Amino acid sequence: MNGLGIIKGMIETARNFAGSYHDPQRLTTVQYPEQKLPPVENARTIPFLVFDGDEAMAGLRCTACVICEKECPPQCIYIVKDQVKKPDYVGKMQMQPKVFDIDISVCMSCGICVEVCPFDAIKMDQVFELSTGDRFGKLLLDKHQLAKPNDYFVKIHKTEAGEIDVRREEDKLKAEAAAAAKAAAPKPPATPGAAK
Amino acid sequence: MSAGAISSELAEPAAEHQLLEVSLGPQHPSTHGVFRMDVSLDGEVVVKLKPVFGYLHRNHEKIAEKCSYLGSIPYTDRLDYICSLTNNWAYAMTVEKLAGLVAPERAEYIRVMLSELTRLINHSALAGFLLQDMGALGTPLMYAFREREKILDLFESLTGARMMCNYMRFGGCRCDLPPGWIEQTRSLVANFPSFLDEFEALLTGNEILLARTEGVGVLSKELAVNAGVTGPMLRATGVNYDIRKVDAYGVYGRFSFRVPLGERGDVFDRYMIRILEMRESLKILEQALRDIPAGPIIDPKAKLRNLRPKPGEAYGRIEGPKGELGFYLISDGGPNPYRYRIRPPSLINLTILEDMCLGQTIADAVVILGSVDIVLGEVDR
Amino acid sequence: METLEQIKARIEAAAPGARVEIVPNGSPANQPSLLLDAGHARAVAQFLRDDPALAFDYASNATGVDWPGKTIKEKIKVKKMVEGVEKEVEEVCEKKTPAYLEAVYHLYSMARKHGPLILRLRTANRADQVSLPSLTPVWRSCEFQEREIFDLYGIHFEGHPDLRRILMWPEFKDYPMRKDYVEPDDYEYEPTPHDAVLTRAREHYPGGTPA
Amino acid sequence: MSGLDQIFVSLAHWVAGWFPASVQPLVSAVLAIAGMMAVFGTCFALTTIVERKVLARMQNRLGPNRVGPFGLLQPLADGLKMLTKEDIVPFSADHALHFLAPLVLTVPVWLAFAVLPFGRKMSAIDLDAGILFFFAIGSASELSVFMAGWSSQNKYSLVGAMRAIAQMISYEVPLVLATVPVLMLAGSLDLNDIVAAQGTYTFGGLARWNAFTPWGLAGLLLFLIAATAESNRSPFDLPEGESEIIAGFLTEYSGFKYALFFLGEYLGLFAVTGLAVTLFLGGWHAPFQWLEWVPSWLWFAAKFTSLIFLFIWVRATLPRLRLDQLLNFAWRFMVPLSLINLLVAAVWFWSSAWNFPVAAAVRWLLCAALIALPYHWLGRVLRGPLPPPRQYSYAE
Repeated sequence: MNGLGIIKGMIETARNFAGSYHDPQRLTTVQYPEQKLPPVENARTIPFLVFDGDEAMAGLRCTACVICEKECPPQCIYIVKDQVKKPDYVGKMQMQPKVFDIDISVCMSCGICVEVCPFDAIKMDQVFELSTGDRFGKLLLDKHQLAKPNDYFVKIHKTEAGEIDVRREEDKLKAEAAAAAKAAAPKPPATPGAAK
Repeated sequence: MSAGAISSELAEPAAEHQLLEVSLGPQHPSTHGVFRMDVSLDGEVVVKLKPVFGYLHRNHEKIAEKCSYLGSIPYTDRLDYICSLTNNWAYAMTVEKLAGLVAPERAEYIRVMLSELTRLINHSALAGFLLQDMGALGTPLMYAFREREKILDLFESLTGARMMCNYMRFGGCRCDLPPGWIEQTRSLVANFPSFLDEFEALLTGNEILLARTEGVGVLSKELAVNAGVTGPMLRATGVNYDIRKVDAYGVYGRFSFRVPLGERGDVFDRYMIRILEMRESLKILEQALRDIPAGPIIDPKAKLRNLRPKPGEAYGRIEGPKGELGFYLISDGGPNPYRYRIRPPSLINLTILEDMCLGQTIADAVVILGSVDIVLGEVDR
Repeated sequence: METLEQIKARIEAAAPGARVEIVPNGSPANQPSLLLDAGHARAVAQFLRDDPALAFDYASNATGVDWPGKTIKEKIKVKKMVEGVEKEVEEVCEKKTPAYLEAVYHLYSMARKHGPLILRLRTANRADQVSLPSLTPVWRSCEFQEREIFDLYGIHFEGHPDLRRILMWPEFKDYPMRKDYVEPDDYEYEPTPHDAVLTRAREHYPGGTPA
Repeated sequence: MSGLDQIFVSLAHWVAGWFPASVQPLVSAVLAIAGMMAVFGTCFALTTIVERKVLARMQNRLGPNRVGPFGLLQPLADGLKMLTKEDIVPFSADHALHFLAPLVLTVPVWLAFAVLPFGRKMSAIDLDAGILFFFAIGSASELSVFMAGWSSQNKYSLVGAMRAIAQMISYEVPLVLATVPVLMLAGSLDLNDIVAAQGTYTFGGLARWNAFTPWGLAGLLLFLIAATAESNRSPFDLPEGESEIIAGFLTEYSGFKYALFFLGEYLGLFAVTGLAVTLFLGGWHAPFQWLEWVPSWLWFAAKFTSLIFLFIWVRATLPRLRLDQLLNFAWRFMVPLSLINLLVAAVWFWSSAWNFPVAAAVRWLLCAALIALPYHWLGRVLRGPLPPPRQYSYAE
């Protein structure tokens, strides 16, 4: 019990005490409301719906295919299909959701809905100040509150959004080229037995 | 002044009614979660100690039977919520065994790196909590958490979340390493040893720590093996059993690292083994960072959504920071697993808690529980 | 580690009268298991642990599995007299697979460092004869796991030092992990009920959910 | 020099002058009391915030800085919180004892400040048996701790109270034994005489404090260790070992009674630190002769704060001892060492004639050896046979 170990420990805390005044390595506290850490690109909190163009409900990419509602582990997505169809970015007629609710008090921000969505319609947001005054109701976000423009999506997830936009442009060009080719080519003569 | 001498001095046989029945927990500052120990004390010495579980039981296995294979992965983050990536890996590996999928090279290297980073987090946080139980008011814990923050930032930039990573899939990983991630990891691995030296300077020579941990909670080799104790607790007793070496799963066979073994199996050995294991993990990380290949990170054949493995069963296990974490899946051909079982290392390591605590004082019982390293999310499932 | 057949032979040699079967495993993980009869289970386990060549000193995992009987519709050819003419007729008959509860043990050897040997013990049926010999006296690691199997499946382990519920509270009656377990309708008010929860919400609050 | 030095004394006389002669002693007493309570009240408030900030800095964080500039209004906020918090008294508790325990702790601790000399001619009462008075008052805290522990009818409180009694009594002995050499060499129990005995300066201008003699240094260390144990601070905070027995005897206290317990604990710490400064660090004397012009009470404050920083520093670093180790440490290490310290002080006094340089060095070394060897030997005996050094084998 000769006390040398204790003295060595005390020197260690003294070094930290002095270090925390000048060594940036030692003092890593970020004083939250005033200073904020820069958002990390891959970060994910709760999902949001992406819409193209400027008018939210018209530009919604979601085609109410309810894959995300089935795959969501805690079952917090609730979709009602709307029979009225509208053309999507390649002109194909797609359905749209009449009701699209996400219960963010149940959502565990796992991001599986983003992975399984075939239309890139739902992406993970980075907003984490989600507390509301009212415990009931305010935590069920409907499609109006969930919808956010595509350039917001480009702002927060640059690389991922970039790839998706490039792919969508190509599809659009291919679709227009196909449509143009179909319209330009004379209607083929009614080949006999066409209705095979 | 070993612990043995204490028990003989203090523990005169007390009449039954003189025992002080105390229930440590579930609301207690040092039970690492909602865990209760019904302790009966004779003065300060523990005479009987019965652990009680179930306060955090949400029947994760029943939920998994109703969920698809993909849907269970985010739930595995919530098992041992300090090391979410090793839980993911154990589950993904078992599903790969069940469905016959193989992860590409790059994904295996990323898995090894992430699980070794998780081991660093777990062991440093544990050393901090152990000292917190001994009464050092948060200083070691804050140093450990300062290092842990850097690793959590790496996880956030890769997987999107600090603790609930939900990153591994059966057949590989969800997304590739962002640019600059490997350089960040390399710099972290470079100056992590300075934290370990500082930690050892603060603690390992400290007389009070030696007095509080030497000869406390001794565990014999035979009892450890028979009671199924695994992980650092087992290696502290001297048994050479590390699943990374035994099964050499993933690409662990390609890395050269050593397995530290203790001698006496008391609390100090367990603390010291974890510190030495951190140094070994750093070696593995250096080698993995040096020769990680390029290439795809997920097996294209792996179907995410409705994976329906052929009827059969599979048991996969990995060397988690707390011990052998195993998953036992039975599939009946449907989209949901027929039976989904987790082998919780924390729960099984608690089997011999009473044997270690008898005859010690209540202050030791708290320190022994701290050295067992349990997380109630995994114990109660 | 020897192949399963060799182990089976050695077990039958060591524990006379023990009926051992090899249960194949369909998944590519090729982990077939040994089905033991309940009577000789403890003796076989003792042999597996103490035999120097096998040395299975570490029971890593003990799991409960519930197999309720399934009714399988099978088409079998049967000869039947149809209007006096001998004819092959396909007939659909229902066959019920046997219903039982099962305890699966994964054994490893820390001394020899060899792989999983899987033992399966099956109860007579799922209703009254649900008792199995406990392997805790052989491997202490099964203590908590067998208590959990008793708690969630209802398999009664004889010879277990301290068989009581481990996860559920002592007064809980049913066995939650069985396939035919019905969750109690402990519906509490949910702030944002929708979909399946909405229907249950309407049963409990016909007048509309309280604000 | 004496203007600034005696500023408080002259201020007190000036105010006392307003009153008729018959009532003047009462007024000056009230002034002294008011001054001490004001100074040590704010010192308590400051220490709570300084302790949290210094602890935080040692743990690489910032510490409270939200309430007021640099967090200086934090004690005000804590005080208000404690006042507004509901004061829960368990139903089965012994209400009278439960209510009295904090009072029994804080009231005697204020009395202990009466005898401490804060500056030249600045001690409230000039008792010729000052130390005796101090230790008599100091032992009242054990009673209050046990009252709190027993009256809360809570298992953790009972265990905490039993620990507190064992610890405080067994550390009272080395505390008193460590002061005996000082009394012997100063030749009087009066604190002012003890400070005066340390007033002279050696040839190099260095003050003759007791701490610069080997027995004084050992006495100071023993005194500080015993003082940490007396005031239930870090390596010996077993009575309220949070991680084992929740908050020990404080478990069932909330609201202002809890704050009173904290006040009592900190005042106990201040009193014992003041005594350590007076006995070993030369009270209000300056360390060097050419620094005599600095007012005496400022020297007392400087030494006082440095010792408080030492206590906080120890609290940040060391884990807690176990109860049996604590008692063995007291009885098998501290008490024999303080007795040997008496012997060393006697040898120092006997050899006081060797004052030319070489002999003084020999004298110093002789006494230092006389205290160091038993220190090492007792340490070896306390730890018992050294266990073989642990080596960790590595398996490939």
